[in-house]
Amino acid sequence: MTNVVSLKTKPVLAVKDLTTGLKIRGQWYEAVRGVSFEVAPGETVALVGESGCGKSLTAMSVMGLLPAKVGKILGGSVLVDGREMVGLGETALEELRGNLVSMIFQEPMTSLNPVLPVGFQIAETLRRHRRLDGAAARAEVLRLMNRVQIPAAARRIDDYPHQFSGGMRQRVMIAMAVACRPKVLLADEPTTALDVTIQAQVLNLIAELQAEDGMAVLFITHNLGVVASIAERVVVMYGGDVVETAPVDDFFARPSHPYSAALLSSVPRADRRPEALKPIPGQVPTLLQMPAGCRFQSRCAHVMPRCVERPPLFAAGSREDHRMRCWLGAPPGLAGEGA
Amino acid sequence: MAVAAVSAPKGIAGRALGNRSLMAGLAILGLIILMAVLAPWISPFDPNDQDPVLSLGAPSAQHWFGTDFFGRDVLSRVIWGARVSLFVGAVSTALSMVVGGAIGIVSGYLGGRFDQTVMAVMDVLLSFPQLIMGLIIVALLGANLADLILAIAITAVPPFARVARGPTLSLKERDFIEAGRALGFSNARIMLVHILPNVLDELVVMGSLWLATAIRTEASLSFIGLGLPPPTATWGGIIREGFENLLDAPWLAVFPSLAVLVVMMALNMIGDGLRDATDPKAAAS
Amino acid sequence: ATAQAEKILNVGMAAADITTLDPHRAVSTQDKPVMNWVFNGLVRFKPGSVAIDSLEPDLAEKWESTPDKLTWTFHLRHGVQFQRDFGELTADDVVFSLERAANKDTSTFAADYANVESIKALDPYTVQIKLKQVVPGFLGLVANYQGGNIVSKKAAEKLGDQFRTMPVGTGPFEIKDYQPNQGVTLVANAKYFRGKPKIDGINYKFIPSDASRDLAFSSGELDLLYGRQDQKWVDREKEQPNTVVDVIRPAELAELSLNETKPPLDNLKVRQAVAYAIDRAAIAQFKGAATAEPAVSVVPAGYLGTIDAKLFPHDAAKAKELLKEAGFPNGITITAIQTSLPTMLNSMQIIQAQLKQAGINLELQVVDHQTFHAQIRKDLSMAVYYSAARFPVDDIYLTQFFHSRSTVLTPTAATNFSHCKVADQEIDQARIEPDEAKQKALWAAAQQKIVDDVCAVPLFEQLQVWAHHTNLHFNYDLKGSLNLGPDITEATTLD
Amino acid sequence: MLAVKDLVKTFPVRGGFALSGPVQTVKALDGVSFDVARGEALGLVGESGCGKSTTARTILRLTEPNGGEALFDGADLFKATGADLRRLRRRLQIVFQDPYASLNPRRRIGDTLAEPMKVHGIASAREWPDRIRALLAEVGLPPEAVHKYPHEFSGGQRQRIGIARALTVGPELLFLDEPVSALDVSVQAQVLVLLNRLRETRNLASVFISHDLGVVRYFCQRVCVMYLGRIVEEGPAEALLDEPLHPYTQALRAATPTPDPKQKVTMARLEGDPASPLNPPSGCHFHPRCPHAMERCKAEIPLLKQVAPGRKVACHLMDQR
Amino acid sequence: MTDEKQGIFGRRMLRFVALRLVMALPTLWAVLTLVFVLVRIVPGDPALAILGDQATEQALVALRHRMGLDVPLWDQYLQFMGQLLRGDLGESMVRNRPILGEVAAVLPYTLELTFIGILLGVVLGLPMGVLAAQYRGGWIDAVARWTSLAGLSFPAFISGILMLLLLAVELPWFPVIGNAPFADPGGHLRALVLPALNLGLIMVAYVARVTRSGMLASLSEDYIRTARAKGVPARLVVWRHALKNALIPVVTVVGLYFGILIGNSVLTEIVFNRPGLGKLIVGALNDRDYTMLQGLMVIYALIVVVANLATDLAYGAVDPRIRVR
Ligand SMILES: Nc1ncnc2c1ncn2[C@@H]1O[C@H](COP(=O)(O)OP(=O)(O)OP(=O)(O)O)[C@@H](O)[C@H]1O
Ligand SMILES: Nc1ncnc2c1ncn2[C@@H]1O[C@H](COP(=O)(O)OP(=O)(O)OP(=O)(O)O)[C@@H](O)[C@H]1O
Ligand SMILES: [Mg+2]
Ligand SMILES: [Mg+2]
Repeated sequence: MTNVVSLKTKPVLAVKDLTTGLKIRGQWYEAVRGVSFEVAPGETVALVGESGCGKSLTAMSVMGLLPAKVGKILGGSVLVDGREMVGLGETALEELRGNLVSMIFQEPMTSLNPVLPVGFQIAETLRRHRRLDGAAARAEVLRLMNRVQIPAAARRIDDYPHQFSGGMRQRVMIAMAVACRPKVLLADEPTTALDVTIQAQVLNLIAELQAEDGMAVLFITHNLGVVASIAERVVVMYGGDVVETAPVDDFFARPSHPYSAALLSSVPRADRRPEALKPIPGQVPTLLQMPAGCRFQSRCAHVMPRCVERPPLFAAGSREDHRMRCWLGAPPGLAGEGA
Repeated sequence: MAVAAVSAPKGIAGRALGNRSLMAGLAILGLIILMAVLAPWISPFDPNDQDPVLSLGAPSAQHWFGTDFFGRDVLSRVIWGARVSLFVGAVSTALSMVVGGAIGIVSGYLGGRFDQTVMAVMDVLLSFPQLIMGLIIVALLGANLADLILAIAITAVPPFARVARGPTLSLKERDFIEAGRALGFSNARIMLVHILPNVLDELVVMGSLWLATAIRTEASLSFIGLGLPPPTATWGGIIREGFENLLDAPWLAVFPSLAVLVVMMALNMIGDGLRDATDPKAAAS
Repeated sequence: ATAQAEKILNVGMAAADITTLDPHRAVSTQDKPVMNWVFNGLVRFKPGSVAIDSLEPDLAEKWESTPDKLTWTFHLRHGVQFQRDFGELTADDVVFSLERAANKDTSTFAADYANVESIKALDPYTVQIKLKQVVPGFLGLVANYQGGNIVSKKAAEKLGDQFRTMPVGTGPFEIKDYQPNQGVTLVANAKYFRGKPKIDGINYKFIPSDASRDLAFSSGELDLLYGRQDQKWVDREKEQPNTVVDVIRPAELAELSLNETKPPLDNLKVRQAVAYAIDRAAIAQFKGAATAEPAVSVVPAGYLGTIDAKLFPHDAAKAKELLKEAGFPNGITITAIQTSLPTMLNSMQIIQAQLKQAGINLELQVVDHQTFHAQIRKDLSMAVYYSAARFPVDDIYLTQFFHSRSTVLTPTAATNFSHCKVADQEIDQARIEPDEAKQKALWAAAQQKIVDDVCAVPLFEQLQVWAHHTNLHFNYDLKGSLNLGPDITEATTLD
Repeated sequence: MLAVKDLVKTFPVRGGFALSGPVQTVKALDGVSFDVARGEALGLVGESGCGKSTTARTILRLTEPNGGEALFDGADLFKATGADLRRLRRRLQIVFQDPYASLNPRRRIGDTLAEPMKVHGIASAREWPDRIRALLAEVGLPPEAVHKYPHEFSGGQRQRIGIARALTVGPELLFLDEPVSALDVSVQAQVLVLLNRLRETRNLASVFISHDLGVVRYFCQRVCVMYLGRIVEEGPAEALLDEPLHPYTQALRAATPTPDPKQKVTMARLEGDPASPLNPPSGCHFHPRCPHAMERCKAEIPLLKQVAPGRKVACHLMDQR
Repeated sequence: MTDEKQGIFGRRMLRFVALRLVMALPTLWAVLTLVFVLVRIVPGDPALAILGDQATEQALVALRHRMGLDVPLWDQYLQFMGQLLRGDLGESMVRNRPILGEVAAVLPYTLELTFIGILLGVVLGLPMGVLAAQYRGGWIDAVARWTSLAGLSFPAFISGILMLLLLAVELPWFPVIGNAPFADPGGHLRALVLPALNLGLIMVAYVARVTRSGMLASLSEDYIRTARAKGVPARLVVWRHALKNALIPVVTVVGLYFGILIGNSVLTEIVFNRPGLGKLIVGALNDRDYTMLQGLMVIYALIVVVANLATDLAYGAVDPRIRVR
């Protein structure tokens, strides 16, 4: 049912109706519910939303890295370069991870193994996927370290992560991720823990690499400023649902979903005279208390009776490629029809 | 963060209640404690009744665990032994927990030279072989319940001090401790009211595991002749006596050892359960 | 090349280490068996026998005494060689040895020689000993036991402190090596005067853990085994294939000394109550008929002079009554310091249970063995459990345990823990009484007095228990050994 | 109200093993001076590790300063001891960044809020419940909160509790050490609105530490920009952010993303990492990363000088204008 | 930062080791003084130990004088310390042999026993802990838990005998007491297996437990996710990425228990009738051989100091963050 925005090129990452369950005290909850989006080669799509809305889970589902026993894909499909990832065995997944699709994480401090030299950690990817070894691997690692602008790479190749600053570690992570020229890069808040100046450098670096290799980048963040800076399209999540998806300009100009709009108006801006902030009242319900119907209903200024009854459908917003999941945008006749 | 948020609605107590390992462990331990308390009523024989005819009898319908050299009923002695062994184990562990915990917290919180010195002293204590330590303490004080407890407790002070010091070192950097200082709380208050409760978990977990060690230590000390004076039945003592007759009457050593094993198992389940219940990371699974 | 035929006897001993191998010092159970293998006396107990009338020539070919039994002349065997090339045995060595045995700085047994006036070498092969007064069982003092063991003068002087662990004698085996806490290695003395031993050596191993020792015997790693003195052990080992259990004399007499200076034990009635409360037969039953017998007197049975004394029968009711008479209707408490050594502690636990029946609470203060010895000698215990064998003449046992001279804390202290003094006169008189019948009567009187005064409650006699595999042949009739372990002689063989 | 002058703080840094002895010292604060007026919110911004938290901690005497002075209404904070210090502490309080670490997980909220009153003997025990209820209402929490433990609250709520705790002793100046950086935008907005209200109703002065220029602009009247233990620029928030003068402030401003696709962050402005305080560059600490660095910058430490009404900058470029 | 590449054995490292040893001196001194006082407070009498239970009081007094036991304690202490400073442990008071010689004769036995015990503990305990963590809640976890608990419940003297009964008598694979000399390596090793296993049993238990919890902690770390995201095979994720981090607490346990194990080896030495420090100390205790006890405690304390040092160095080997700079 969820119509996908038509793209100029064939998407290299296509997530369709992805539903991911989490087991909490013996019970399964839909932490990600029917999420769909696509990313074309060379494109950067930003996945935004508040903490706990399911951004990382979505990325983990794509990677097949859900926490064992407590996390499981309940439905939907994930196509990477045309290959179905859902249902693949662990060995097959290992083959693809770091190769076809890579990921970088938020915490550069903890995401590197503290007891292995950084060079070794970068080389592991090469060894696994490109069967490079010894001097060849080392040379390639050096090239990569230089490429991600780590100064004095030759000297630092055998250093350990603790000897690097946060920004440098994130560069190491990036080097690791792009070592095998993946088609898709999932970046899960890669700059959230960094200073703004370093953040700028890292964003720059990712953009450069993307331009070179034509990677598709799914950039997860909750910083709308970053979104504005780097993304071409935006996917907004709330409580496990995708609530809005739009080209970046259109999104900032005309946020359609009440949640998106509220989010935008609660960001204090450095470039303008401060206006009164309009915080969204209340807080995100936990997975265990998710209401039936629209998950944003309890905080929404425009809540209607049917929001309580059933979840809204995905519908076109102001433009064909700008869609949202809200009864507000639904054509009047659609009400009451099943999803 | 996100994970903590999920587990938030149910508190530590709630998680503890839901922890099967913890509950099972508590149930087993409860039964054993009950057995110890009810010893006078449930033990089939007087644990000190000797009978030369029954010397080293094999397990039978009458004497389930057999009889010892003196013809005493081993089951009855194991039941009675639970009293002393659990008491010795619990009190000595509690003692070392209190003393070691206090040393660890104060040392860790104050830090610096003081900390270094205290930890060096702990190393010294640790470097005394238990045998010598036990012998000296008992020789100095005599072999009675209080001294046995003291001897066992002293050997456990350094490990507890270490266990308490670790989290103290990281806790004292935590913001809520800083907040307390900013609010003008005294060091004593901070250590007692704010650090101790947070270190307590670790101490209790370690304590639950150490209890078994203490019971075993009692056996070792009694092996070198430093247990409680006869005829008091203790598990360690029974095991030691069993050792003398191991080839003729293995049941004598095996049954009390199994009793230790069961307690150990229970305490372990409690310890692991507590650890899971107090560790938010493990709570989700 | 010779290794293929080496016949080594492996002996397992229940001890962590020897105390000393100096024959004039050795008193511990683990030290004594080695004495017979290494040393000779002027005369010897027939191998396998502890009977004082079995004495036969050893280093002395023959001897004679004056009719008053005060002067003794010994004629030495010629050509006897000391071990480890310390030369031929001469009268000088004998004089040196006996004087050494009589000197309290070098010997534990000096007191036994108090009545020796002089020891003289008449010529290289003749020794004359003069006594101040008649010594009962004098030949025992020059037998291959304790002070009577003859050592090499040259070796003793040359080795100094090392003599303790590497002594030199004339016996069938010589000490090759001593490894502390592990064992003593002995090799055959090729020049042994009765001929080269048939086995090549002995590994005397200290294995303190009973179970391990038994297992090593079962696995064949040991040929000869020091056993545990109880019925179960004997029964179990007897079941094993190719195994012979040797239950041998002498017996150690276990007694409970009651300290007459500590209230309420200063009250005779209380001491009698203790005596009535104890059931000797039951204790012996615990220990097992094969290895223990109820005591007959305050000195071991079979010693020169021992009688069947009139001991208090077991009667708990009577004991209670006596306590009441003594003013303790609610019973009494006795605290005793006791060693943690299992066998001794076990006995005491039986006693504890028996006393309990009579309303006597025996509180045990268990300490390690050394502390026990130190503390009972400091007169700190109200009751002392002690088990001992001595030279089989009553005089020695009576003197050490019941003569006031031996009372603990006195300068002449030995092992009189009860502060017993009722029989001093009889003991002293008996020693100088030349008439054997009168002497025995005095000893009998002394025993009964001690029994009646309840200085000590005799408990049971404990025989020595060993086991060997059938491939070991002692080649003599093993009935006993004053040194508590089988003699290994030149005739002993190992298949 | 608060006047800080030439604040200096160094930390000894030890080598890998605990016993190797002091190896080097980190100069975390190198002559920091600023004032805060009653009711004013002063922003303190700068990169991670530049000494923002250390400034707050030394002024509050959570760590002892190595030099300088801090006068609070004329009372010297660094010389106060014992009862004086305790009295002063009631007037200065702090709220921390991490809402998870700043509350004792083992204490109910009620206890956490009552404790400071108990320690300082504020009101009688009977009055505490009412006071606590009032405080909770003030920070927007329901009265039932007193019976709950911290883990039963969301991050934003915990931050409110942290603020309420600071308020129990009735402070006049709050140090807010990145109070909203760990929070989601929507929650961040809630907390900022709350803080703003408190400032108005209680006439609270505050030192607001942050590295988010947007937040600082929203909350603060004046801003100090720190770099490696020194203040490099100071001025009214609006003016400073609209027209930053120091090259570092300019870089900071340019790198700060704004939710406007037309204003992408300028990425190439700043090369390299911030220098290590262990081994700071000579002269102007910023010179290795500065696009306008001159020879003079390497040798000479620029002083913080007034360049316009209310605006101070520490940069040699200013001399050339 | 970058000039840290001195390897583990740089000059700084040597300085560090030397510094640590110097820092240990006061501790050693404290231990020794304590021991000196304590052994003398324990009741008992070396003279009685030498002369045996038939000795008379007079003989005892004479011997005590000859042994110098009637000299004031202070003088004995000064003499002891003086001797130590000259690097001399003195002579055994009861056996009149140089203590160093006695120790040297048995130390190899104790060290090899402890080392092999620890090695067995690590070799068996590590995989056990890793598998238990990997299949948490599964049967391997249960087996590992029960074995390690059983290892902790049965005292060394019981497990030792049971082992002998099974593996030396019923199945005659190993000797009961055959402590073959070092000259016969085959026999020597065969005789070492059971005692080392017995001693190692406790170690298996501890190592398995610590490894398990270390692995559980480290498996939930972010870098594990990173490794998996790179496509590192599950096997390597566990055995390389996770285990290396989990080793840090294992090192602590091994270091901590090295001293304790040496102290505990006495029971094993008795049961398996091996020569060793433990037996020596029991002997010295039985004899109340003051000088020997003092000497042995010097050795013990030294071993503990060295073990602590080795632990710290091992930390550096497994954790680059705490490497000597
Ligand atoms: N291992 C897990 N066990 C239990 N719950 C989990 C686990 N991982 C995630 N969750 C829950 O799933 C939901 C979605 O989590 P997810 O990590 O995808 O959020 P997010 O959008 O990435 O948030 P953030 O911005 O904080 O990273 C949250 O409610 C979170 O608590
Ligand atoms: N206790 C300490 N021991 C050693 N160095 C310290 C200590 N506290 C702070 N430092 C150092 O002092 C410098 C300033 O630290 P501070 O925490 O004040 O920075 P900050 O500006 O608050 O950074 P952030 O934005 O990361 O909170 C840093 O280099 C830090 O490493
Ligand atoms: Mg996330
Ligand atoms: Mg900070």
